[in-house]
Amino acid sequence: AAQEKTEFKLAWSIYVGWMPWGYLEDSGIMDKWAEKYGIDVEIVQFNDYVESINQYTAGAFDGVSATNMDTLSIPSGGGVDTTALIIGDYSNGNDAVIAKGASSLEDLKGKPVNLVELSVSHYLLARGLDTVGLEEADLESVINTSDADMIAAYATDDVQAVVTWNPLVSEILGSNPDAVNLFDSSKIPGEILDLMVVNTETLEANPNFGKAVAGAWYEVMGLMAAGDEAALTAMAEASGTDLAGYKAQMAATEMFFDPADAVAQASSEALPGTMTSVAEFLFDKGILGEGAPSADFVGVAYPDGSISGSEANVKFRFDTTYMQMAADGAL
Amino acid sequence: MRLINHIPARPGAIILAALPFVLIFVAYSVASDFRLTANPQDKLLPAPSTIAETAERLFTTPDKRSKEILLWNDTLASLARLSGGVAISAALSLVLGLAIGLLPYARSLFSGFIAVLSMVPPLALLPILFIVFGLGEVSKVVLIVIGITPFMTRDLAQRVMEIPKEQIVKAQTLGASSWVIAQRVALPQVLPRLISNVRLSLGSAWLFLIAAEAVASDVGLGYRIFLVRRYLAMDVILTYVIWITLLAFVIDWLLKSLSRRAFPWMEAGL
Amino acid sequence: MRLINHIPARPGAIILAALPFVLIFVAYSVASDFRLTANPQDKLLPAPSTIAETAERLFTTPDKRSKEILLWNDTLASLARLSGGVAISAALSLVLGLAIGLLPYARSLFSGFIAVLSMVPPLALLPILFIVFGLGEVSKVVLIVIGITPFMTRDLAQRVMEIPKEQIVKAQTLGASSWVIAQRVALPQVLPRLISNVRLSLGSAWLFLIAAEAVASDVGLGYRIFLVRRYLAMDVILTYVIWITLLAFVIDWLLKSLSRRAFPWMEAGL
Amino acid sequence: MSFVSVTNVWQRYGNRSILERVNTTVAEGEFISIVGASGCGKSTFLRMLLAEERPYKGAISIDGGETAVEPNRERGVVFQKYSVFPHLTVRENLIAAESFEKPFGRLRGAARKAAESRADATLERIGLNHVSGQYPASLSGGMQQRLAIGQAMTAKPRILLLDEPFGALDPGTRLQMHDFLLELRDETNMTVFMVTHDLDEAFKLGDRVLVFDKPRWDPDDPGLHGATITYDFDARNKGMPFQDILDQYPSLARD
Amino acid sequence: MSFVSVTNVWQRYGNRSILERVNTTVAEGEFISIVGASGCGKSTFLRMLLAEERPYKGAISIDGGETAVEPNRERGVVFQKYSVFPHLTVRENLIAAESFEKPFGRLRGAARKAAESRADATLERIGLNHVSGQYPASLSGGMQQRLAIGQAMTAKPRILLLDEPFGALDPGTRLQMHDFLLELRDETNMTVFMVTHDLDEAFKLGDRVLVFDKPRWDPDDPGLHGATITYDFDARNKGMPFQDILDQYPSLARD
Ligand SMILES: Nc1ncnc2c1ncn2[C@@H]1O[C@H](COP(=O)(O)OP(=O)(O)OP(=O)(O)O)[C@@H](O)[C@H]1O
Ligand SMILES: Nc1ncnc2c1ncn2[C@@H]1O[C@H](COP(=O)(O)OP(=O)(O)OP(=O)(O)O)[C@@H](O)[C@H]1O
Ligand SMILES: [Mg+2]
Ligand SMILES: [Mg+2]
Repeated sequence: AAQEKTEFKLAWSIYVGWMPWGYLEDSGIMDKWAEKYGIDVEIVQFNDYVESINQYTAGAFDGVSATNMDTLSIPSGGGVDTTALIIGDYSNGNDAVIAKGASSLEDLKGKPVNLVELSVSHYLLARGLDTVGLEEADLESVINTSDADMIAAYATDDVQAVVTWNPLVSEILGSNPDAVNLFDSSKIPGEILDLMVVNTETLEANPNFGKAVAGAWYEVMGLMAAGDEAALTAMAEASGTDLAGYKAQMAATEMFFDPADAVAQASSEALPGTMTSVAEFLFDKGILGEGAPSADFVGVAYPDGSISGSEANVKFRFDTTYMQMAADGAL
Repeated sequence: MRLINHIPARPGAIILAALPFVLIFVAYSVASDFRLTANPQDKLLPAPSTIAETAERLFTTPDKRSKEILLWNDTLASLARLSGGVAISAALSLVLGLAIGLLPYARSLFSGFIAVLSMVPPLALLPILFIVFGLGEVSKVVLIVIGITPFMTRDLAQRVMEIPKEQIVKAQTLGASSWVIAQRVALPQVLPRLISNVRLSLGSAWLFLIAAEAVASDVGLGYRIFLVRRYLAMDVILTYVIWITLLAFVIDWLLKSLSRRAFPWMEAGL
Repeated sequence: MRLINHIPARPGAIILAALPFVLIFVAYSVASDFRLTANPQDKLLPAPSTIAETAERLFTTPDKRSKEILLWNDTLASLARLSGGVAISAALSLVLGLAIGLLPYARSLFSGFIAVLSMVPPLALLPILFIVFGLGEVSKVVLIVIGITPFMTRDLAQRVMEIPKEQIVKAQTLGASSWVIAQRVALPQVLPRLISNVRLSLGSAWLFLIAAEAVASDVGLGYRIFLVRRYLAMDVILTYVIWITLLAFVIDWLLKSLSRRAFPWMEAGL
Repeated sequence: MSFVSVTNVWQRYGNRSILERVNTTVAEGEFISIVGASGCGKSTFLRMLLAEERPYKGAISIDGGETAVEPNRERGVVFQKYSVFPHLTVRENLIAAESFEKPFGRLRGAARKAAESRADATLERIGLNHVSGQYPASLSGGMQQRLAIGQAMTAKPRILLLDEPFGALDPGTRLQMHDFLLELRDETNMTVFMVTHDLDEAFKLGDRVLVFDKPRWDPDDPGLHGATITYDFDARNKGMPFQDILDQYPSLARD
Repeated sequence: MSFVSVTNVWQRYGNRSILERVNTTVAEGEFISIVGASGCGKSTFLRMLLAEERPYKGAISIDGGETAVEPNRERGVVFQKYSVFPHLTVRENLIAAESFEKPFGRLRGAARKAAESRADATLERIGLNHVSGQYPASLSGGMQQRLAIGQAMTAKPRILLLDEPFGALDPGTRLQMHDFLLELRDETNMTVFMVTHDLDEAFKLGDRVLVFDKPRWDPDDPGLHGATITYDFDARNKGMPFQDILDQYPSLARD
């Protein structure tokens, strides 16, 4: 069991919806809130998203920014009991299937698709193919392609379709007239959630940690909702773009500026269904590990106390306590 | 007696040589055990027994979907790329090295250029490579070639220039043309060096291969490592790392033996 | 006259040396122009003038947020990591190389281990490194150290063993202890080799540095390239690549001069 | 009858004069020994005879021909070291003397067979037939030089140039090499130039002994003037006793 | 009076016998020349005197001491090559002979000053004072060997071992080195063992000449029997004319 402690470390990586984490650290807002609760929270930037989750899973961090899918597969699948402290947003068009000169998903049949394998892109593709009655096996192949090189890859003749996320999506759509958005995450709202997940034991032993982080986060959310230029510009630059570019990406992101919205999302009736289909996808790909006997081997707990998957192995919890406190102004 | 004059006896020497490996293994086992006690599902440092099981599975169990054993597919794909890249580099560096070493004109033309080229970080140029060579096998091979050829060329040119002037003059007095000198005097004398260059460059070649496979691929040792990193399957990663180390070792040993066999006029060397 | 006997005259030689650079530049300009004509927004091959402008901006305009010039910050951060890693590797490989080369016990203990270690692909072990050494500067430096030390150690040990037996015996007849032999006979003779080893290893060191910075960092040349790669800001990438090449070249040149200055008893070498 | 004629030859490197006003003529079949202080330009002179480098001024002609621009089969050479090819066996080294002038540097079929038997005959002659399959590195210094001379002679050059060919050998081997060389000369009547540091050797082997020295000397600028042939001894029938040279040129005594 | 005594010494590598039953005693101040066919074990014998390796059987004692287990300051040595330290200047090479026995291999302050002036005196003595600041690579072979001998003597060893010290020098320089060595001996009365291939040299310098040879020879297994001392000539006052050795041991003539 985790001990009470006063120093915490969060990891985050560059993505539209997570840029506030960098701003929190740089602007001193995090420190301010941490001080208020008598603790110290350090927020560390990763360039490599997977590495940040791996580091969290290995215990080097107390929390990490991650999607619901990756949380389920890596830390929860790896036995680290993890709680979604904050639901920041869901992808509402931020992830997309893009093809050259194709008009519908059916056209992908027999073609190679480049994407980051086993990522939310892969999940999005699977969900998309589902809608037109295709399976991954109907494609020529799925080629694992690093997100960092996706734009260059798209520019080559070998590549006919890619699945990726912002800012790459807007970059590709913007600079390639023949690029067509065949399917994006706005068609599966609420399925790709961008979270701040933390170690459940740590959180239980240190409620102040949850309070400080939630308080700081929603202060920045307030600034963003109010259109604070300075904050938004800082985030834009940190992600390597400018204000306009960042705002464009924000448009495809359903940010929960208001903690009440986030609470609502966590309590949504659709969430268990989403998590179950994500788990099935992961199991199908063998990501839940060789030890996983079935898709429901990891249990997910929801705010109302219901559980999907194995009740004996709950490793992923949606907890609205701290978001609710923010909504109530109790921080 | 001085330390330098203490020579371990036969059994002691073998135990000593094994010691670091044993220590690493014990350290790993302890660390793994420690983590697994805290969290039985910990993935970072799987127990040695888990790794052994995983390794056995990887080497013998075919993939559900493709009915092929992925590890062997990965190995074949990577070795093909590696050997392709290294072979092209070797050929290129041999031709360029001979030209630069023997012909003053070629020396003026290339030596500065290659010195600069050898300083360029090739990984940063990947996007351009992709556009020019596509995303397929070619760009992976080209990355290896770009990565290791400048170094090999510089070294070979250096070696050609180190061939005693006397031999070149002697060959001329025997009526040899530039071509005959290149091919009958210089070439055979730098071939052993080419092999040791290949041995020296293999480490970098693996690095570039893994980097290229991490960027865009659907088969290969580097691809698999980066893919399973997605779910921190360290048992798979460690199996692959050990396998790559073993492959590298065997290749190195083969090249060393080849060099010894093929060039009886050389001392053991390197 | 034979080709090998044709020697370019002075101005010709300079033109020849410049030729490949000019050709590359022209080829790039044409390709860039071609792509830009087809699509004025093309980012892959920005016009040379665009690169020049970008370079000027990067070198002179401070970042709005931090009021610092990012390029210089990146350079300082990367050079600090690089020199830290290389310095540690050099020191380590020197100590290990001397021990392995001089002491039979150390040789038995380490030489097999280091031979195996030099075959391990360090990039695949990154996750473990980050856990053990954290995400700060340490892990970046350690990656460089792990990446280049085995090679340098092997080579230095080899060189120590190549010191003529006669010298070691002679030193003993002058009453030298093992320590004096290491420090007064072997060390000064392998120092020049250490420098050439550092020169040889710098390429790999850059590679590891860039790889480490790409994973977790918020400043550094590799980090910046990685960051802007997502937007295919090739003007920035190319500026950084040229800058890295230049830095590498200058460092190499400095080391070469140092070696020549510091070891007057050596021939020019490598 | 002048077979080799050296006419007013100068050589300089940068602005250092090495040789100046070198004139001499040599008849076919003469054995010329060349002596002189270290660094005075003996090897430079040989390199010019070899056409490895061209004179700064002046002309060197063999049998009335032009000054050559690069080494060719007219000129055979043996250096102190590195005169044989380490990657070829003893026998292959001899065959190389015939095959290297071919377009691909190789002989095939009957030509190869013929060259091989000629090589074996030569090996017999120079006493290396028992090591014909070995590589030079496994031969003693004396055997290597014998092979080098055999190889040079196989190409049937018009002049043979030797630059301290026995400089690296111990005294016993050296004496044997003298006998070997004298025998070979008797058989072939080759025109030979040999640089040596050993005055004994120079007088024992040479028909003439040329002494190179600086006739002028500028103490402020040692590089201003070059060396030339300051003495040309007749060494046949023992010639002038060589001890006299040392009186005249104390610099020829080794340090 | 036996100063060095070698008692029933055997040496073998693997199962090849190199030396067997070697016995001899040497008085203080004697100069022993050692000759023998190539590969017969002369250097091996010297290495055992040096304690670089230990005899397989038997004992070697200096002044009644135990058989040594490793080289020490009692035994000075000069090899054919690599006997001086290339990274030290000529002067530093001499100072090294005093400083290397110190814990850190360096002398400081007054001790250093004193060693320096002793080194300068030695340099004067061995005629190298004009190159005291140069590195060995820039010296001629003869100067390097002179330095090596000077360095070995600076350590004041009880016996001096020379393994073909002049083997790489040309004949002129060799003669000068003989004079140099004879002078040094007259001054110091050092006990010297010198291996050489040059019989002239052996008889000229040595008080005694030891011949190593295989007394027994198994044609089926040449490695079965080792060599031993088969002759021990008195070479003082010219001794027995050395030509007679060649009649007895034709193998001593060089190939
Ligand atoms: N390629 C060159 N460039 C510049 N200087 C040279 C070159 N070759 C020789 N020299 C110089 O020319 C002079 C004559 O050299 P050379 O080798 O002919 O002398 P040498 O008489 O053969 O001496 P040694 O007896 O030592 O062989 C020397 O001072 C040498 O340093
Ligand atoms: N360390 C060793 N291990 C095995 N064999 C050795 C070793 N040292 C020498 N030998 C062999 O022992 C024999 C005697 O060698 P040694 O060097 O003593 O001969 P040498 O009389 O000095 O010959 P040379 O006149 O050529 O110097 C040789 O056949 C040699 O190959
Ligand atoms: Mg010369
Ligand atoms: Mg010997």
